[in-house]
Amino acid sequence: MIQGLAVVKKSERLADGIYSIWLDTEIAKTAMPGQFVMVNTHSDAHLLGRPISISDIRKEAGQIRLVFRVVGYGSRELSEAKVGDSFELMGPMGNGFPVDKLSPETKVLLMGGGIGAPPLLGLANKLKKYGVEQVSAVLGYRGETGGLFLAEDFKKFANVYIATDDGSSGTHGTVVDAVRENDIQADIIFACGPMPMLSAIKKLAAEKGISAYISLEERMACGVGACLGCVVKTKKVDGHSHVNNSRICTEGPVFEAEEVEI
Amino acid sequence: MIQGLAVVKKSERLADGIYSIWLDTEIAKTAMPGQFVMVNTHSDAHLLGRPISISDIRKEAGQIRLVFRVVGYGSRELSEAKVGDSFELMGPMGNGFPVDKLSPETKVLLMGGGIGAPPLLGLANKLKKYGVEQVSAVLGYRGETGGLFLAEDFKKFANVYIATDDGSSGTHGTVVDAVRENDIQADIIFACGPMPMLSAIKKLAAEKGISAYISLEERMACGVGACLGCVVKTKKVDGHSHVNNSRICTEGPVFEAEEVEI
Amino acid sequence: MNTQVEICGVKFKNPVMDASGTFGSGIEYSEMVDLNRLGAIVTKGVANVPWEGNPTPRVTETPSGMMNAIGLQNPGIDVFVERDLKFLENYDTNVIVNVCGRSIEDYVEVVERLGDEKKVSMLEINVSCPNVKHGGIAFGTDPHALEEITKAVKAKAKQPVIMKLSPNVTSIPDMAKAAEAAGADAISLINTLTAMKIDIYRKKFVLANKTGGLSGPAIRPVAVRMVYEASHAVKIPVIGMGGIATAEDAIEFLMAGATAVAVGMYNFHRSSAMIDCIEGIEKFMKQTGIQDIKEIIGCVV
Amino acid sequence: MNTQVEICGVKFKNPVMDASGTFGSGIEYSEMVDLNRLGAIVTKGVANVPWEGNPTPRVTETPSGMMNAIGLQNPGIDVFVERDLKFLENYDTNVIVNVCGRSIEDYVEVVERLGDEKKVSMLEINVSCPNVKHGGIAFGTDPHALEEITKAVKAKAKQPVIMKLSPNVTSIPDMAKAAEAAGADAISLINTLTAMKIDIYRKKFVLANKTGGLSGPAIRPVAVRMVYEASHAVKIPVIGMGGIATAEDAIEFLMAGATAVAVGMYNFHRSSAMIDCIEGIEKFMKQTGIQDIKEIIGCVV
Ligand SMILES: Cc1cc2nc3c(=O)[nH]c(=O)nc-3n(C[C@H](O)[C@H](O)[C@H](O)COP(=O)(O)OP(=O)(O)OC[C@H]3O[C@@H](n4cnc5c(N)ncnc54)[C@H](O)[C@@H]3O)c2cc1C
Ligand SMILES: Cc1cc2nc3c(=O)[nH]c(=O)nc-3n(C[C@H](O)[C@H](O)[C@H](O)COP(=O)(O)OP(=O)(O)OC[C@H]3O[C@@H](n4cnc5c(N)ncnc54)[C@H](O)[C@@H]3O)c2cc1C
Ligand SMILES: Cc1cc2nc3c(=O)[nH]c(=O)nc-3n(C[C@H](O)[C@H](O)[C@H](O)COP(=O)(O)O)c2cc1C
Ligand SMILES: Cc1cc2nc3c(=O)[nH]c(=O)nc-3n(C[C@H](O)[C@H](O)[C@H](O)COP(=O)(O)O)c2cc1C
Ligand code: FES
Ligand code: FES
Repeated sequence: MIQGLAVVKKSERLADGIYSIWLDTEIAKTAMPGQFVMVNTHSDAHLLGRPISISDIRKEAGQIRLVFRVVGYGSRELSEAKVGDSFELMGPMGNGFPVDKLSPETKVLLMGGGIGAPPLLGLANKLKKYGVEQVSAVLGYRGETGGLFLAEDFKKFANVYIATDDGSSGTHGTVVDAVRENDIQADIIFACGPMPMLSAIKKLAAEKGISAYISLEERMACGVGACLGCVVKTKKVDGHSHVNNSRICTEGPVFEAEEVEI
Repeated sequence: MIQGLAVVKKSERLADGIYSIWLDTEIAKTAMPGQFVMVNTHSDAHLLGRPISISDIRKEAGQIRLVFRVVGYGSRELSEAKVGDSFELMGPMGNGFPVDKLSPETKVLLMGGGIGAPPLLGLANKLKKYGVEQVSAVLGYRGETGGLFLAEDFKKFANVYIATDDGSSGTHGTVVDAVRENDIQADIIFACGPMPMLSAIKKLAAEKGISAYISLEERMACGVGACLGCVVKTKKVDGHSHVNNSRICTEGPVFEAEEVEI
Repeated sequence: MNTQVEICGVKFKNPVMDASGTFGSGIEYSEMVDLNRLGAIVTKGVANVPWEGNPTPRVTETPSGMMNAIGLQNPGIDVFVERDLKFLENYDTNVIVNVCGRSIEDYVEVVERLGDEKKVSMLEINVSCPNVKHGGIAFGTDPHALEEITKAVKAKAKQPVIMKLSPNVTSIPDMAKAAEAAGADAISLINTLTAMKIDIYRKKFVLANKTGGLSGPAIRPVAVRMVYEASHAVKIPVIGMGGIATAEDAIEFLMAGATAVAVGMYNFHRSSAMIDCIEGIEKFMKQTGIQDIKEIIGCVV
Repeated sequence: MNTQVEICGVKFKNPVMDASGTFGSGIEYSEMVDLNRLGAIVTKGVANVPWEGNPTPRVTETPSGMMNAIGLQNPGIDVFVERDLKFLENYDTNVIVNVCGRSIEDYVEVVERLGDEKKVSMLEINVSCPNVKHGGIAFGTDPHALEEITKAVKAKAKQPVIMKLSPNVTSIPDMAKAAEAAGADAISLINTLTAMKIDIYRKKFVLANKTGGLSGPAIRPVAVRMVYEASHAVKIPVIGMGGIATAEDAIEFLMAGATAVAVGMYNFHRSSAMIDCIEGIEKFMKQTGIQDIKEIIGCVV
């Protein structure tokens, strides 16, 4: 893990309030899909790093991609970044998605809701390289107002299904509705998105008896496991904390759904 | 007085750590030499306006010039300003130099030390327009390391004498030394610079029996006379405050030397 | 949509006013701010006689805030009544006069002097002055001293009395209860947090007074906590302040339990701060479908 | 040039350490920070048994600072000794163990357990815990309770004892004196200021615990004042903290009277914060011709 300046190489608007930037950073060397970085703002009044998932990685070029929604000060600053600007980054952080257990035969289902989709893109990319062939991706969006950002990119790596809140594209409903509607089969689910969606996926996975790995979010201060700010309640006593709380930034952000109380 | 955005029209480095910028602002309409503006930084962590004297005014073009030394956060930000950038400004503030009392025959002596010189440039410019003909300017500088910034500009309006701390140009010593060395005659002095210089000028003026108007500095919060942060001890009870304290931002920054306890 | 609030029978067109000492008597900002739009104007602290205040430097910047040690310079009550109060008579807004003193008698003298001034809607008693009687302990940090001064002021005051509390205490609820028990009609808080800054290059205190009061957004989270605690400890209304910069901040204080709010040092940063708050509150109410501002006062518990 | 300081017989290669709870046990940052360079490592608070801490959200940003309500989650003293202390044995730096508890007995149990641990240089007793005995009043805000716990801990401690004071009090000198009178070997301050933040759109407290502790540059001026007051009230050494970000800040605390300083939340912002302080202090000493760091300790009065 390192902390240092990363230089903006490309910056684009993907949809209303959704931006993508590629950054030059040494973090790319060791980064894995599902990990994240903490991005510092340039303001002395906003001192906590902003956790943003690594959406894609170009190891050789030494670049990572961040895709994010503008919600407040830090993400707005990042959205205004111009090529050549630099941001202080710490990372890579967290465990990432457990891809080692996969074999070429594994049926993988990626489920991403809104700004939860981007982190799965890097994973989809990597699955391809690993030789995993049966990859479905169910992407949930608000609908007309938000755009189907990155959906096209996923098509390179997966059978893509869409769910929208307003029914303007694909299934009218949630990503879980889309799985049922299309009767999508899977051995393993990787998911990222808002908490209600992750809860629903946890239920779906339990019901279908398949394992699901979900990426969680929580307010973070350090990102390295030092402050104990970002915990999630766990079924078993956590090996590090010795209580039923795991640090999302360190033991996560990706957890097996049945292990966490959400 | 107004508060609003001012757009940078020109930005240049005059000497080591000394910068000049021209700003488009409505403040130009009513600004007078010796008045100042409060410049807000762009940072939420640095909330007090920075008082900077109006060095020069182009009323018709709606522009004012600020010349400043980089000493901390705000002045650094200002020094990095690019054409087209905007800064929040409040002004014009303060009384300005009392030019109304001058007649074409008045022998005027301008005394500026370091970053105290710039505010006198706008005054020199105005004196010319008023028809005042006998204008001397004594400008004090550190010497070789700092450069003789703006000295050339003053030559358009005044007989210029230089004093430097290191003796690299003009009189080796203070501006007061230069006045004595060159036996400069004057009916009225306008001065701006560091406190020890102003004290020396007060003495000089008393000794020579000429009136001296000096521009004072103090830490400011509001700049409009509301906070009572920026007072100077006065000989007489101040008409506004009813104690022996005058507000530099409102009753000043220009005071008759013998009226203030410095 | 109703943004009007009432405190001790006094109606405010909206709950936004300035914090004493950050807006002069309104005169100073009147060129830039339409005083008629404010819920009230709270004046700079005024004593029975003129005060010189502290030596300079009196103000300095701190991260997301500032420190001041003005030392309550003021022209005294006579000049205040003749000049400042007369000026304020031209405006359609409440006037709250902030009162300071070195002894109980000083305070009472000012309060009595203002008794017949029709333009004065309320009195705000600043009990966090430095250098007051009681062996150096400010009235604002000892519940018994606070009760004593509150009673003395209340005995003579003709207008409703707001006691302004200091945040430099172990228990805000105890202080709020003491003020209420002694008859205060309302309380306001917070005054500044006692603070210090050192210039390491000059090896000197930045402020001539050594210590100064910290204010601004930096202290807002402390102020919100104290306003919440105070408004849950007493039944009298609370005026909340401390670091308010935007309408969101003002609403935060209202939700914490304040009936009205005051904007302090942020006026220095942006002269339109109070107007921005007033307009922002209206916008928030419209967007979230709130008919009456009273719906949000104390709504978070 | 000497940057070494001594506190209660313990030598520190420089006066810079982390503030408890902001640096884990050092392990977490060891990939990025050379722990050997630090004056000391102060561990996260540890209790006699594992604690779960508070529900989330536990942290949030504030202007130039942050709030936390971790609730002292910790794995308990047994795991701490086996794992964290063992890890720290690999490093050439002092280890100060921060101790928390719900009752005096809890604290004493931890202190006794650590008595024979050679790697533990000092104990820091955190008496600003929420939810402790004494009818909800933290040991940290009542001088008598503070004396009581200090005596109990001192009676059993084999290492020097630092009492860590809360800033949420009317009089810091009274608390410092109480700790000294009861036998504390040193004091450290400040812990966090109790604060609150409300999400006005969700009409809820931002932190699940309602209140949280405010820290960071925002509170630095308050911390400097308290360190100054404390170090002039007692003869025992003071460790200063609260909003330190740069070497300038660290020097400010030293000049105010602290013998050593701790960097807290700023470690989160920049992992090199402590190293930057150490190097910056050396640079400052060189530039201003100071031979021994002791020359600047308490030099501003
Ligand atoms: C592991 C992880 C990965 C994430 N990946 C992405 C991503 O790839 N793209 C994306 O758009 N968003 C992502 N988020 C959410 C992202 O962190 C927030 O949207 C962002 O921090 C908001 O910062 P801000 O300054 O714009 O908002 P502000 O509201 O100004 O932020 C104030 C504070 O709250 C924190 N905060 C606000 N929202 C969140 C949130 N949802 N989760 C955690 N902290 C929050 C900020 O970090 C900051 O400390 C991720 C969060 C986590 C925990
Ligand atoms: C009426 C007046 C006119 C001035 N005109 C000029 C000018 O034309 N050119 C110029 O270079 N400087 C001028 N100064 C000084 C200028 O205000 C400071 O250099 C500037 O505020 C420093 O800000 P900073 O953010 O760079 O420094 P920082 O040290 O980061 O500032 C911190 C705080 O201290 C205040 N401060 C620091 N130095 C001074 C100072 N000398 N006087 C008042 N406040 C100070 C800042 O305004 C700010 O609030 C003037 C000051 C006054 C009072
Ligand atoms: C420059 C200045 C002067 C002040 N003068 C007074 C005063 O005269 N009387 C008073 O009760 N409070 C005074 N205060 C305190 C403010 O009214 C307010 O309580 C405090 O600053 C917190 O609000 P803020 O953070 O919005 O500034 C003063 C504050 C400042 C910054
Ligand atoms: C996330 C976090 C956790 C903390 N945990 C502890 C703790 O366990 N024990 C303790 O005594 N202080 C704890 N503190 C307080 C700090 O040690 C320090 O006193 C305070 O944060 C002020 O310093 P700062 O402003 O530099 O952060 C904690 C602070 C933070 C921000
Ligand atoms: S953010 Fe600090 S432990 Fe996870
Ligand atoms: S700066 Fe406020 S009165 Fe002058």
